Amino acid sequence: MLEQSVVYLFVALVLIGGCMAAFSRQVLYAIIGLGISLLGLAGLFLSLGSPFVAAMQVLIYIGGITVAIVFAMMLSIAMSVRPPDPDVRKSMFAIGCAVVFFFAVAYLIRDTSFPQVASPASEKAWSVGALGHALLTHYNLVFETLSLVLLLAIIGAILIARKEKT
Amino acid sequence: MKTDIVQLFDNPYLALGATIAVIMAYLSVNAIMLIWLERKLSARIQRRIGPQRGPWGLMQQIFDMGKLLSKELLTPAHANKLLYVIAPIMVFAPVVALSSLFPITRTYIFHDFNIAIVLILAISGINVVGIFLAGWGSNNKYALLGAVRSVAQNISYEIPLILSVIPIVMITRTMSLYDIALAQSAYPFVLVQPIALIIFIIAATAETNRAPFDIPEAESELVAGFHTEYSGMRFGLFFFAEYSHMIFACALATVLFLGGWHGPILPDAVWFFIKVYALIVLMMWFRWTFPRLRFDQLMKFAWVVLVPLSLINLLITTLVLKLV
Amino acid sequence: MDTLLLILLTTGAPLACFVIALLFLVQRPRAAQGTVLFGSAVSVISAIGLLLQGAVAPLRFLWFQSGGIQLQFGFLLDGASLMFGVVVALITACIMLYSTGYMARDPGKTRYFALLSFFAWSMLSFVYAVDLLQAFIFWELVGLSSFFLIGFWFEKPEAAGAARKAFLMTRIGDVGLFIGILLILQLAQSFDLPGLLDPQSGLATRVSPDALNAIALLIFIGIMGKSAQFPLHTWLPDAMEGPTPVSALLHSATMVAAGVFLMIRLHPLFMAAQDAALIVLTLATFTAILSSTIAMVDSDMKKVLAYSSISQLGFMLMALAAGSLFAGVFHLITHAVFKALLFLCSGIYIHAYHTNHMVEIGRRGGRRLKTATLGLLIGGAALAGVPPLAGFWSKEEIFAQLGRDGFTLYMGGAFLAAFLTAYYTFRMIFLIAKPDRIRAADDSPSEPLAMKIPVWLLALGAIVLGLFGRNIASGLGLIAPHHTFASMLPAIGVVILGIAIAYFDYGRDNAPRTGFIGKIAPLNALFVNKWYIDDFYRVTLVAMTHALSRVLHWVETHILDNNYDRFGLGILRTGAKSTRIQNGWMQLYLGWAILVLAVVALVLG
Amino acid sequence: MTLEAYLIVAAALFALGLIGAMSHRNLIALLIGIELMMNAASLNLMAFNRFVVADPTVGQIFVLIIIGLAAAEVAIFLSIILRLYRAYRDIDAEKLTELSG
Repeated sequence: MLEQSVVYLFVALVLIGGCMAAFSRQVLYAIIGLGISLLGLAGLFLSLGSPFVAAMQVLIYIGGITVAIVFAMMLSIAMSVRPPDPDVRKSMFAIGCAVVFFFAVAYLIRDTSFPQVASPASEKAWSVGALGHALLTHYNLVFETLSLVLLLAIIGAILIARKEKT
Repeated sequence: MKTDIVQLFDNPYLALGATIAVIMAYLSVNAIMLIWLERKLSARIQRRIGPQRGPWGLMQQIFDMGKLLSKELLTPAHANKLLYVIAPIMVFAPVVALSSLFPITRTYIFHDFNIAIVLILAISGINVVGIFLAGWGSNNKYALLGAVRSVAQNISYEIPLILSVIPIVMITRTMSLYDIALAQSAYPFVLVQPIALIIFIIAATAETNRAPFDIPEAESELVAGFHTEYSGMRFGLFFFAEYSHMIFACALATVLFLGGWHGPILPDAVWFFIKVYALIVLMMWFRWTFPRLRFDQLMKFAWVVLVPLSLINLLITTLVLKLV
Repeated sequence: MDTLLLILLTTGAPLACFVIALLFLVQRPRAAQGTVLFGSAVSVISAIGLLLQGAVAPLRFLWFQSGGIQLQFGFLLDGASLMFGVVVALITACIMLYSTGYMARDPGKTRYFALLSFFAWSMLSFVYAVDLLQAFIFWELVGLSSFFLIGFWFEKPEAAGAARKAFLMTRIGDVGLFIGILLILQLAQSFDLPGLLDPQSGLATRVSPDALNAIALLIFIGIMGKSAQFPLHTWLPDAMEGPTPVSALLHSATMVAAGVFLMIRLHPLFMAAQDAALIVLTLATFTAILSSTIAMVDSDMKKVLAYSSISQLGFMLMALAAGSLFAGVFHLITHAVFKALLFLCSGIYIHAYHTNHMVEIGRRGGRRLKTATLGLLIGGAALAGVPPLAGFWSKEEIFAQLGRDGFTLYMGGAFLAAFLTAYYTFRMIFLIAKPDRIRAADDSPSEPLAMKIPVWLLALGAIVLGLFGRNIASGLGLIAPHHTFASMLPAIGVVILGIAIAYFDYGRDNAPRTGFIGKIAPLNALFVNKWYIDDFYRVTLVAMTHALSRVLHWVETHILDNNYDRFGLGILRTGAKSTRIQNGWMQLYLGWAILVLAVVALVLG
Repeated sequence: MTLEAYLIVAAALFALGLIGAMSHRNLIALLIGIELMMNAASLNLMAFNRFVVADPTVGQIFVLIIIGLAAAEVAIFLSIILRLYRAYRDIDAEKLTELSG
């Protein structure tokens, strides 16, 4: 019961944060909303039985990505600038699209019967060790590719963002 | 054998609440004591006497607390109210949440967690957001500049911090703090990983924004950095947070490098705290000994010295482990 | 030597030369000329080698297979193809050699020789083809290369027009041919020629006579186009616009011969389709007479030769339709030789005097060109059927066949055509070699050696080839019928009569120099105007086409254009409207994409 | 919670991200919307992995890779934002229209 309510709390965090991110005109609030939403998501991951991914979510998304976004915001938006008035038609269109999409997907989910496994995988199989083993054996190529992508991203980001010597 | 205190209770959430209460209490008292210690120590280093109220000046902190609690909580005119209020809590909260993971004794621990190190590294990053919110929410240019610096510094020093922890994980093949401490029954890892310890201490000092890495709150440049506009108990929370972070970092160093509770004759908990406070004294010693770095030197030190050094250390550790 | 290697050399050498010449030697005409000549020589030698080896089993290579139908490429090496292959290769080689003189100063020499080589390749491959579809492909390539060569001087509007006309007329025939081939495919599920023509299990044994007649007639339409039979013959005289060696090639061994050769190939089919054969016979006889009458009155030397070709082709088809494969093949071969000879001689005159007009050539001293005049005499005599030259023997076979099978009426037609042939041939000879007066002003024109050698060779062939009838018959696996002198008498008589009248009209001193036909005005007008066939076409087909195109033009401008304009404007307006969704506003694109996704989800889900 | 409940939450999160990505003019807000959508995908993968797939690691590895790629993507995106800001003094998506003729 209590556990259920904690999960619902996480869901609420996800959705409230998402709403903040989606509807707030202040970029900073949107970032905070993103942080809250991601935190809730980490909680959901925990409830889905993967503390490691949850921790990684917090470490990289909140500790890294959110902070980086905040940093970029500080460098690119003056604090005193008022956000521009929203374009009502645009927002309406966006909300319309999202609502239609949501209900379409909800309809699909309701109509589909997923072939669920009888019992969820055991805790042991979910351990970090198995994960690491899989990453370095079966998914080795993906892992290496990812590291290469990250390297390139770093180099690219530096190249793009550095000041040109004039 | 180890016993999770949490599991001694019928209701785990109640246990969690109780744990948090205990930790909060401990951290509060401890912060007061550390402030006293630091003032005394600095006075000693500077050949002064330091606080005088009460026996050995101990009452000075009680009075200061009273002053902070009774002060009016001012909010700057154009501040962003929500952020301004949330920020100190966000800075303080992660420490509280994570302190329960430390194995203080061989038998009784609050909670053993198989990926504790990842969790600690992950959640301790959140306080950066708090600092930033404080700086932005104050609507003050000194605060904002301090926050920007703080964020940059924290991001940069987090990398060598993580890299210096990884060798320990590689040696012990576990991420549970209890198991790591247990693995050091023969000798503490400082003997095999001295460079990692040094990097860890430096990075941790920077993470806690303490001198000589206290650029974000450099008095001479930025008044007081991100908490310039804070007063009363909100300011006090930042203060608490700083000392809590110190304890937290030193406890982590103790578990990872100094063998945790291991030690002859004395009980486990005593050994643990002796090591933690020794490290805290070391960090205080730094503060009053080394001059403050310039900001660009600070960043350069992280990226040019610490990161490569920790990478080399990691590489050597890998090679040695592979060969042995 | 290996048969496969030989056949590959025979057909492949011209193709290789064509490719080499066009790819590498455009700037070096002499090298191109040499390469092509060499290729031609290789082709001749290997073709002769093949002939000496004798008939062998067909070589087949699977091209692809679809369902039960196999499409093959390969070589059918029986008597007809072996002998005619040698003729084609030899005559092509002669004409190439001749062209080195005739086209010596032409700027497009490389193109010319390359195309000649290409022509040789397509004709040879057609001759040796084992598969009906393969034959059709090369049949079309023969048409294509003659289109190129007739229009070789494409900067001349007449040449370009003639090329177009030739291409379109033959294409009309090819439609019929193609439909016939498809019918064969549908009925026999096979394109394999030996299989189709097999006397035990071939097409003829399996299909109803009506279908067989239909197929034969459809194929004959193709032959009609290719071999210039009435009513599709009008392209051939126009095709004289090409260089004269090309005309020689076209009329002797390649283009028009392809039609006859197809009939030779499918001879059993035509023999099984009696009604169709009768129609062929009728049309061929009519063509032979028709074209001979036109040749009687035309003054253009090449046109006379062209009409004579049409009539001789008619003779061949008559022979084949009447049932004698041997007579057809024999006349095809002899005709190839003496017609090439005649054209080459005419080419020498044209080369020297730059005119096609026979009276003009004669008056400018054409007979001083010894080789040409001698060749003209021999070739003309062979064409007319003067014994014992080649043409006499092969025509005699035709007469004999017609007489044997009791086609009396057709035999009468054949004799009439033979009489006319002798008449117009010697009219031509007399006009050139015995002019009423000679303008002495011209310099003595030269005859290049390269042009003389082929003439000698072919003249030799025209003289002796008639004596090899038995060998040709045995090459085909037949026995040449025996002829008594008495049976030859009518043919000889007809020829002598023709020559005599020609002498009376043109040859003797103080001859009137107008044909006897000139006295019968309506006939003369009919012949001079080529039986009004071109005019008929102009009045009917062309005028109808023009009228139709005027109607269509009106429909186009008044009905279609307006609506197209409206349609176009509508699209423009739609575009202008729809640019709003293409406004660079990425978020809108995202929205539409998601909406579409949602719709897809709803529809599929 | 059932699998369907998780999926619905993910769909809702995705829809919110969509609104964020579509209605904002600020590039950073746009990026936030995109991040939300990616996380919705992560949640889907985790949920499916827990309830549907027999192999327990694959979904987690998926999510880890998504996180890694998101980090790379954010790095590039932010550097572009900084560059744009230096060049135009603005990061309003509707004002960066130099290419639209």
